[in-house]
Amino acid sequence: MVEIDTERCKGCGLCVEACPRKILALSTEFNKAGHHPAVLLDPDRCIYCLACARLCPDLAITISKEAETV
Amino acid sequence: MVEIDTERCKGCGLCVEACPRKILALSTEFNKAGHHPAVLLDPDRCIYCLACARLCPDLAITISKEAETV
Amino acid sequence: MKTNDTVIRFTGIGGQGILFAGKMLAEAALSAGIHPCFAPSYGAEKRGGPSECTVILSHGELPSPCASRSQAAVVMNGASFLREEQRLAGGGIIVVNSSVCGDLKLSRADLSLFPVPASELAEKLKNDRVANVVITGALAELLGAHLGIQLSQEHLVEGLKRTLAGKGDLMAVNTEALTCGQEYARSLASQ
Amino acid sequence: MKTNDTVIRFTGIGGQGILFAGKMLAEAALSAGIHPCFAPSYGAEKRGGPSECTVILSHGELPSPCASRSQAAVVMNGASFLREEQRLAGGGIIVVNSSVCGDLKLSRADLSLFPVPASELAEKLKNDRVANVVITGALAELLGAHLGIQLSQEHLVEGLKRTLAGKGDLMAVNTEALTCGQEYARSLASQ
Amino acid sequence: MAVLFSRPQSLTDTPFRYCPGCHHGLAHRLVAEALDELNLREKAVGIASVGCSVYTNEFFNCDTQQAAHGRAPAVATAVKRARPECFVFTYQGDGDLASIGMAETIHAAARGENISIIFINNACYGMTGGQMAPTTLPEQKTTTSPLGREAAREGNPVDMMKLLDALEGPAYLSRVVLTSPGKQAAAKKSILRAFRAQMKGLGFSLVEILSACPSNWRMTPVEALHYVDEVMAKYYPPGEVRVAKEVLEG
Amino acid sequence: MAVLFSRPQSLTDTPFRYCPGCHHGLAHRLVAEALDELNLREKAVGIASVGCSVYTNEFFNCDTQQAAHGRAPAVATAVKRARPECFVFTYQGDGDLASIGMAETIHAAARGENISIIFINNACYGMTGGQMAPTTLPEQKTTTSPLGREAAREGNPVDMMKLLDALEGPAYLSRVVLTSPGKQAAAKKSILRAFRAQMKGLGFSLVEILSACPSNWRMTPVEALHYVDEVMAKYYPPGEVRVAKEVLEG
Amino acid sequence: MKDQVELVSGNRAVASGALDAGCRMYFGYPITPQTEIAEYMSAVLPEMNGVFLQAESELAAINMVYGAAGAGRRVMTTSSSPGISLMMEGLSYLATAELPCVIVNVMRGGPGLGNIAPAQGDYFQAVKGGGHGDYRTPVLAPWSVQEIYDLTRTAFDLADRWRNPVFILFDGLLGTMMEPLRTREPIPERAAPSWATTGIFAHGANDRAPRSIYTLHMPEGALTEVNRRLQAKYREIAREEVRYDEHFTGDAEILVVAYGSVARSALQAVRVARQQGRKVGLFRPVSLWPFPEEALHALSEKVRKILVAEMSSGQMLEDVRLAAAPSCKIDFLGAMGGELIYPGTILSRLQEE
Amino acid sequence: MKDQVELVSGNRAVASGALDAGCRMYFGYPITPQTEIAEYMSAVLPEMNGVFLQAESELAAINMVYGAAGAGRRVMTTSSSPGISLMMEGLSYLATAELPCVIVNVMRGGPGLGNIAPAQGDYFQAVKGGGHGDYRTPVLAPWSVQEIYDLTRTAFDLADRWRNPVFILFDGLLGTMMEPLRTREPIPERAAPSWATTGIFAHGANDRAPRSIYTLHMPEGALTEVNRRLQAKYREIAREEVRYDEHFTGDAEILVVAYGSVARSALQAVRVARQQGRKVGLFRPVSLWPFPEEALHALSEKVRKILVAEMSSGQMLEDVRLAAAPSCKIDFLGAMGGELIYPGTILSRLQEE
Ligand SMILES: Cc1ncc(C[n+]2csc(CCOP(=O)(O)OP(=O)(O)O)c2C)c(N)n1
Ligand SMILES: Cc1ncc(C[n+]2csc(CCOP(=O)(O)OP(=O)(O)O)c2C)c(N)n1
Ligand code: SF4
Ligand code: SF4
Ligand code: SF4
Ligand code: SF4
Ligand code: SF4
Ligand code: SF4
Ligand SMILES: [Mg+2]
Ligand SMILES: [Mg+2]
Repeated sequence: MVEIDTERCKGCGLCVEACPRKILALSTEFNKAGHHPAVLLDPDRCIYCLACARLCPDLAITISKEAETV
Repeated sequence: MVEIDTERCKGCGLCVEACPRKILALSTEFNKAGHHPAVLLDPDRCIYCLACARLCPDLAITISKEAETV
Repeated sequence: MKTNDTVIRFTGIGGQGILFAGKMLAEAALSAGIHPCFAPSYGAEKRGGPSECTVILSHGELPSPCASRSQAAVVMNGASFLREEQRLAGGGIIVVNSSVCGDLKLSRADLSLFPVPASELAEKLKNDRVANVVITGALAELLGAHLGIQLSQEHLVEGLKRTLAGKGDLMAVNTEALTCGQEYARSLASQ
Repeated sequence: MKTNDTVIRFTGIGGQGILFAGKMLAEAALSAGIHPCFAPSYGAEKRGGPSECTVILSHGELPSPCASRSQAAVVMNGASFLREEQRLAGGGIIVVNSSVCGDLKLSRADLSLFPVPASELAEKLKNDRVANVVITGALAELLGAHLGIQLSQEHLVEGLKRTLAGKGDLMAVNTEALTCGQEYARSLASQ
Repeated sequence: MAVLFSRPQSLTDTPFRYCPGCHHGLAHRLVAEALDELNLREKAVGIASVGCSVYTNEFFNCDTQQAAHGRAPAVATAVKRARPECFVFTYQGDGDLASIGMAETIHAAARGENISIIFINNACYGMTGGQMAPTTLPEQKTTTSPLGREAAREGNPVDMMKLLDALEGPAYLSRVVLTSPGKQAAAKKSILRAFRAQMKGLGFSLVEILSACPSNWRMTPVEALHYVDEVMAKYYPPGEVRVAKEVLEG
Repeated sequence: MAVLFSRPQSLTDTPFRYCPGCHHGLAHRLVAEALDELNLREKAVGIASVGCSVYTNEFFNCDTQQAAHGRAPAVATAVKRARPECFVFTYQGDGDLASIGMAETIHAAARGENISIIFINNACYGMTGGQMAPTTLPEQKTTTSPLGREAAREGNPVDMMKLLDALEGPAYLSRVVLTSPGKQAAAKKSILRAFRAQMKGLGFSLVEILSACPSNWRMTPVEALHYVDEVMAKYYPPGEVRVAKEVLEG
Repeated sequence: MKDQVELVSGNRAVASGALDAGCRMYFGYPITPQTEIAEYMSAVLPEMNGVFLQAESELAAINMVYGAAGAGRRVMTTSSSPGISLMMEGLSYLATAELPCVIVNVMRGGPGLGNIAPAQGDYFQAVKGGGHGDYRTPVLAPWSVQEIYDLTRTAFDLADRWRNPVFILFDGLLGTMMEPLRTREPIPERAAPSWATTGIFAHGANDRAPRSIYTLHMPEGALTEVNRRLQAKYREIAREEVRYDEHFTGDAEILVVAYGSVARSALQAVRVARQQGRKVGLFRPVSLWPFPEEALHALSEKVRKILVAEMSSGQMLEDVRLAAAPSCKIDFLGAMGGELIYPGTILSRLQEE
Repeated sequence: MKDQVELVSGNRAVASGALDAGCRMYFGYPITPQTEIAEYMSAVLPEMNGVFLQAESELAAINMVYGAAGAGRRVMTTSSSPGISLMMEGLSYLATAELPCVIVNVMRGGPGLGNIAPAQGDYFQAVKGGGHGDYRTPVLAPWSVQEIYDLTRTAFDLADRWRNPVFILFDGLLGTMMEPLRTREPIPERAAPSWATTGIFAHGANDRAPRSIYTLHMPEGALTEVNRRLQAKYREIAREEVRYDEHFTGDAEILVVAYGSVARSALQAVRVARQQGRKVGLFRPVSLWPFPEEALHALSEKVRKILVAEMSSGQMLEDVRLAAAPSCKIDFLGAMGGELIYPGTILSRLQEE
């Protein structure tokens, strides 16, 4: 599960750039600080490569997975 | 002619050490500042190599020679 | 403290062009022969923090750049509404960017609130970065109507020009934004 | 200015052991129960410049380390003779290293001059670096005779020991030098 | 649920104050992960410097001191000598470390002080608004080199890796980038090695991180990310420069 | 009578204040001869530093400024930029240049300032009485390294040639000794090259002179002379380290 | 003709004042809230054949100022509180070598790293001397963008006239705020003074003796002599360069003493109080050193009370206490750490009476 | 037992005082006339498992003091005038972070490089604050080798008691001269204070929150709050830590005010004047900050005249003027650039009456 803390997110887009599956995008909505936070468009296509989380300068992304499938 | 300005001389002995003919020595006398100045023992054996003057940190040695012999 | 100066506060967050708006108003005032004093205040963060500036318009004498009370406030972001409301002197006006701040209510009866959907108006001009100029246009209009500060279109355009200094290609859209704001304010008055 | 303190100035040039001599006297005084104050003064050059120190012996109270007048002077190098002569208070004594300074004459009648051929005496001890101790020995003797400051042989040796601190092997020759100076001074007195 | 990626223990929960896309955040995370992995958090004293990272003390979940501009290596030297049992690292920008703090940096390195330095090279003064730094690239425009840096006027860039490698004191020196997960892995390895150098008492260690400052570079975060790889890393080649053999042992 | 050896024009007649056998005097003469030979005296501005050579301004027969301890390169930078038509050189000790003035030295070199530095390395602080300098040799005893310099406590010596050679700015770098007429000839050549580098506008030049301090080394002048050759020059090898090719041209 | 009115910041006014005074050399290091000065200089000086150099530190900057001033150029550096502290050794050297130069401190909240808000906590440092030894520097304290420009020009003249560093001291609010500025005719840089180290050859006939700029004075009595000469100069400056400004002081019974931006708040408060019929006035020191002692003393004999308003814990307060007549009561209104002093706050204090 | 009397210099007394107070960390840079302190420390500290480090500069030294003090160790640096000027930024940081430490200035002739003779020209710098912002440091001014030792020990206690840097200020004459010194029982170093950054693990249960030493206070009002707390502390110090010394003041009509070695000349002059039947006394501030205002004020109401004697152009003079009753005449006897003030000179001034 790729969780994006939309209030921590600053809409930099580095995760979007990093995702090999291109399943991330910036929202058109604003968060409280006035940024367009990242959103996961298609969770099912996620390959859990962690690239998005690793490229997020604001540690806005947490990734976890069902235990049995790890 | 090797002229030693005995008042400038601080008796460091570097000229004595440098002279290839070993014709320099420190005087047993004191100069005004309380140093034993260098003296030229045997001017005739001087080969005008300038080593003494070049090693003198206090520029106490001036060397000149009859023009015709230069 | 009551003086002859008119204090106008612009507030918002970094990136909304708050300082530009204040400076433009000050330049316009200067070209109109009013002595302006423009005082920015910055936070430490480079971006995204609160942004604020004060423009003081005075007649002839050196005003204090420290003004606790204001006669007019421009609020580009809801967060500072309450504070600005408190800082306004009686009879003051508060112009808010209603596109961002939504529906705000005054808690004081001695003030007048003017909601201007500046961001929406700006988007209509196909440039959402000129919301600050739209709202400044509206403000200028309201200053004339309510606080006796007359800034003609000519002076406002001159203010824009000086503030844009060098970036000439932006004149057109900004002038449009200015007019749009002025017109919106006039429409409010006639409502 | 008259006080109860005894001010002794040591002067010479760098390398003559002026500071050592002063410090040794101060240490001797301390072991004799007198409050000493030893104040060196240095030039900027590392070597060869003038060297000077002042020892003030007082009884109980904190003396001023700045003393313009002295009661005794030790002159290791002729250059400072005139100056020290002037700085002495009436009744003062001046001890000169006659081996280096040659024949000096007092221009004041209220002083006493004691020439001590310290360098020659030191050379006789086969160590020309102890001239400073020789002359200090002589001084100590004269301080007792003329200024009422009694420093016993024991205290002087103790002073030497503390000043040499660590360099124990030099004790013998220095003690000899001390005695030699004391004896010479006694011989002057009996002349 | 198995957590595959989350915040390291050595970071507090405080959101970073950096601009969107700023690599300071990435660097913080890697440093914190290294502290976690080596179990250093409880013995660590981090020295913050003056620059965008001046608030570092709010972000690292360990004891910290905030040093005057440029003086972090001197402060760290003293902390380490005062408490040799502590793990001491500094976190400094390029203006801080390579301009005003040059003497303190060189001397701590020359002495071989047993401290670790995380050096964020973003080729400008971030906090004060993008002025030229010693590391600013040739021709790079900044607010105090508006015509573009030119050797004849503003001088040549300083390559701290080369400079420090000329000293005997350092036990570990490495330059890294954080622009992809793979490069981050290499960076992490460097940080771990630097930290291990201190743990083994081998002396001075420093990791230079080429870092994006989108705000002052006037680029989007993504453009800035690519600029690090395509321009900066060409001029300042990443890689290990000094590895005392004891760093690798045991 | 032909004068074969006499005082250069660029020295005043003032006797040096240095200790017997101190190499500062030798260095002064060579610098003055170089100024004479290149006809630079009248356009020269010499920058004295704080150390035994603080009185340099009394000895060089040209305009001079006395800089604060360590800051001569900053002062020289400004003088040169203020008066580009002048010839600007500094004369600095190792405490001055390599300890307190490290930042100014490195930055002037990195910027490639068009100045020349005469750097007197006597492995100690002469003027203040022989304390340890960054250049003090391993195991050397000084008044502040009474147990002998030890890397673990006092750190490693700093080799300024290596350090400066890690920068792009310098056009000319050389290390020399003055212990014999032959070595002085080589030293003179280095000084002339350094000065020519500035005259040609090539940038930063520096000549390091390994220099005896008999007083603080507690040696006779002759012992100290040999110590330079036999011990110092082994640790700090003399020779040219950087010669921009334009220095040799024309 | 440069007779146009422009809306510029105090920082820009410093730069313009310096340029118009013929200053073509600037050395500095970035620090908020005055980096704009350096940025502006970096853009314009190269075009004017001048020298802009970002120094590696404030320490280097002040020593670059020493070199350039010694070489006879008009030169300036600017910084803010912590950066100015790093210049204290260099400043003492500049004062001793009697080198004319201008140093601007756009004060921010202290002590320590503090913050970047306006403050007046560096008064002691500038006025009493933060460096070692007995030296003094004239300290000018403008209160508007226009006066920043004017006094910057004056500062260069004072520096030359007295062969002395001159400080300009104001808070970050004045530095960053914009007001209309009317500049005056720029002048070219003056020629190198007769003591400057320009190289002997710069002197037509090439016959002059070498010149030296130095601050070490070892021979016995030499440094005492230097100090006597400096003190004599300082006494002369103290006589001739006192600057101050008075408002409504004629019949005032209460006098506000304030400088810089605080004086603007004070003036506004005084105006309002006057409208309320209160006999209050404003005394504004413009030169903080020399402090307008006599003028203030004279006034203090006429008023009942003095209110010192200052964005510090009470630094100028000491100079006011030293200057004022013993009979005069002195009150203090302070603010620290970036807190502002508003006209209203001063007014309430005036109304307490 | 360390109850022996030894003949040592003032510099040595600083070192012994620090060591006996449990100080085991020393950072410094050579400068005449106090290098002896560093040299002594370099010889003894390694044996005591302490840390001696010759810093690359005074700038580095003061920041090393920051690090060590922040880590909870007793720490000292020493220097002389120009070197102290380089510490001004660091000092302001230390004061803001409230780090206890001891800084010794063995003053020499200034300004500039000056010379190496004794002087008191750094009073303003130490007492008013040479660094930026509103901070204060207690300043202790011993007048004998014994008192140097005693006050050095006191300084460490004050530093800890108030969490503040403490200055010890005396001239080079006191530093280099030797007098008998009776040392007292040495104490071991105190434990790390509860705020020190010792690493979390140092705390038994390993459960404490991270600690931070910092001086940046950006949130609105935060720095103001810090300043208020500091000022409150300074007021308390000013109440509790006043130190001074009086001699023959009981019935004095003329009062000499002097500190440090000058007070010794003054005492001698006063003694002689008393022998001559003159009613003169000596007031000696021992803490220069807090200045003994009240005590001096009280005396100033009784005496006819005060003579301030000081090896400067008149720095402490200002504090005397601030403290003294308006009725009291104040005369000044100064000396600069390494000139000494002799008892005789003071005596003549006392005899002029
Ligand atoms: C003595 C001093 N000078 C200047 C400053 C202002 N200042 C704050 S941060 C900074 C530059 C920081 O640049 P860098 O170290 O590269 O860090 P970055 O912000 O780029 O991460 C400067 C000059 C200061 N705080 N103190
Ligand atoms: C700021 C400052 N710190 C310290 C000093 C004291 N000081 C004078 S000379 C000197 C060292 C000089 O050593 P070096 O540069 O090696 O020159 P040398 O005397 O050996 O030729 C020092 C530390 C000073 N004058 N100023
Ligand atoms: S874990 Fe990988 S695939 Fe999944 S969203 Fe993140 S970057 Fe894309
Ligand atoms: S990288 Fe992080 S901060 Fe940037 S857009 Fe993605 S989630 Fe948001
Ligand atoms: S010139 Fe040569 S041979 Fe003659 S004295 Fe000098 S060193 Fe000896
Ligand atoms: S080298 Fe010079 S100073 Fe030394 S002994 Fe010879 S003449 Fe004298
Ligand atoms: S200014 Fe640059 S370095 Fe600083 S936080 Fe923003 S992006 Fe990062
Ligand atoms: S101390 Fe050393 S460097 Fe200084 S003059 Fe003496 S010998 Fe030369
Ligand atoms: Mg940076
Ligand atoms: Mg040296």
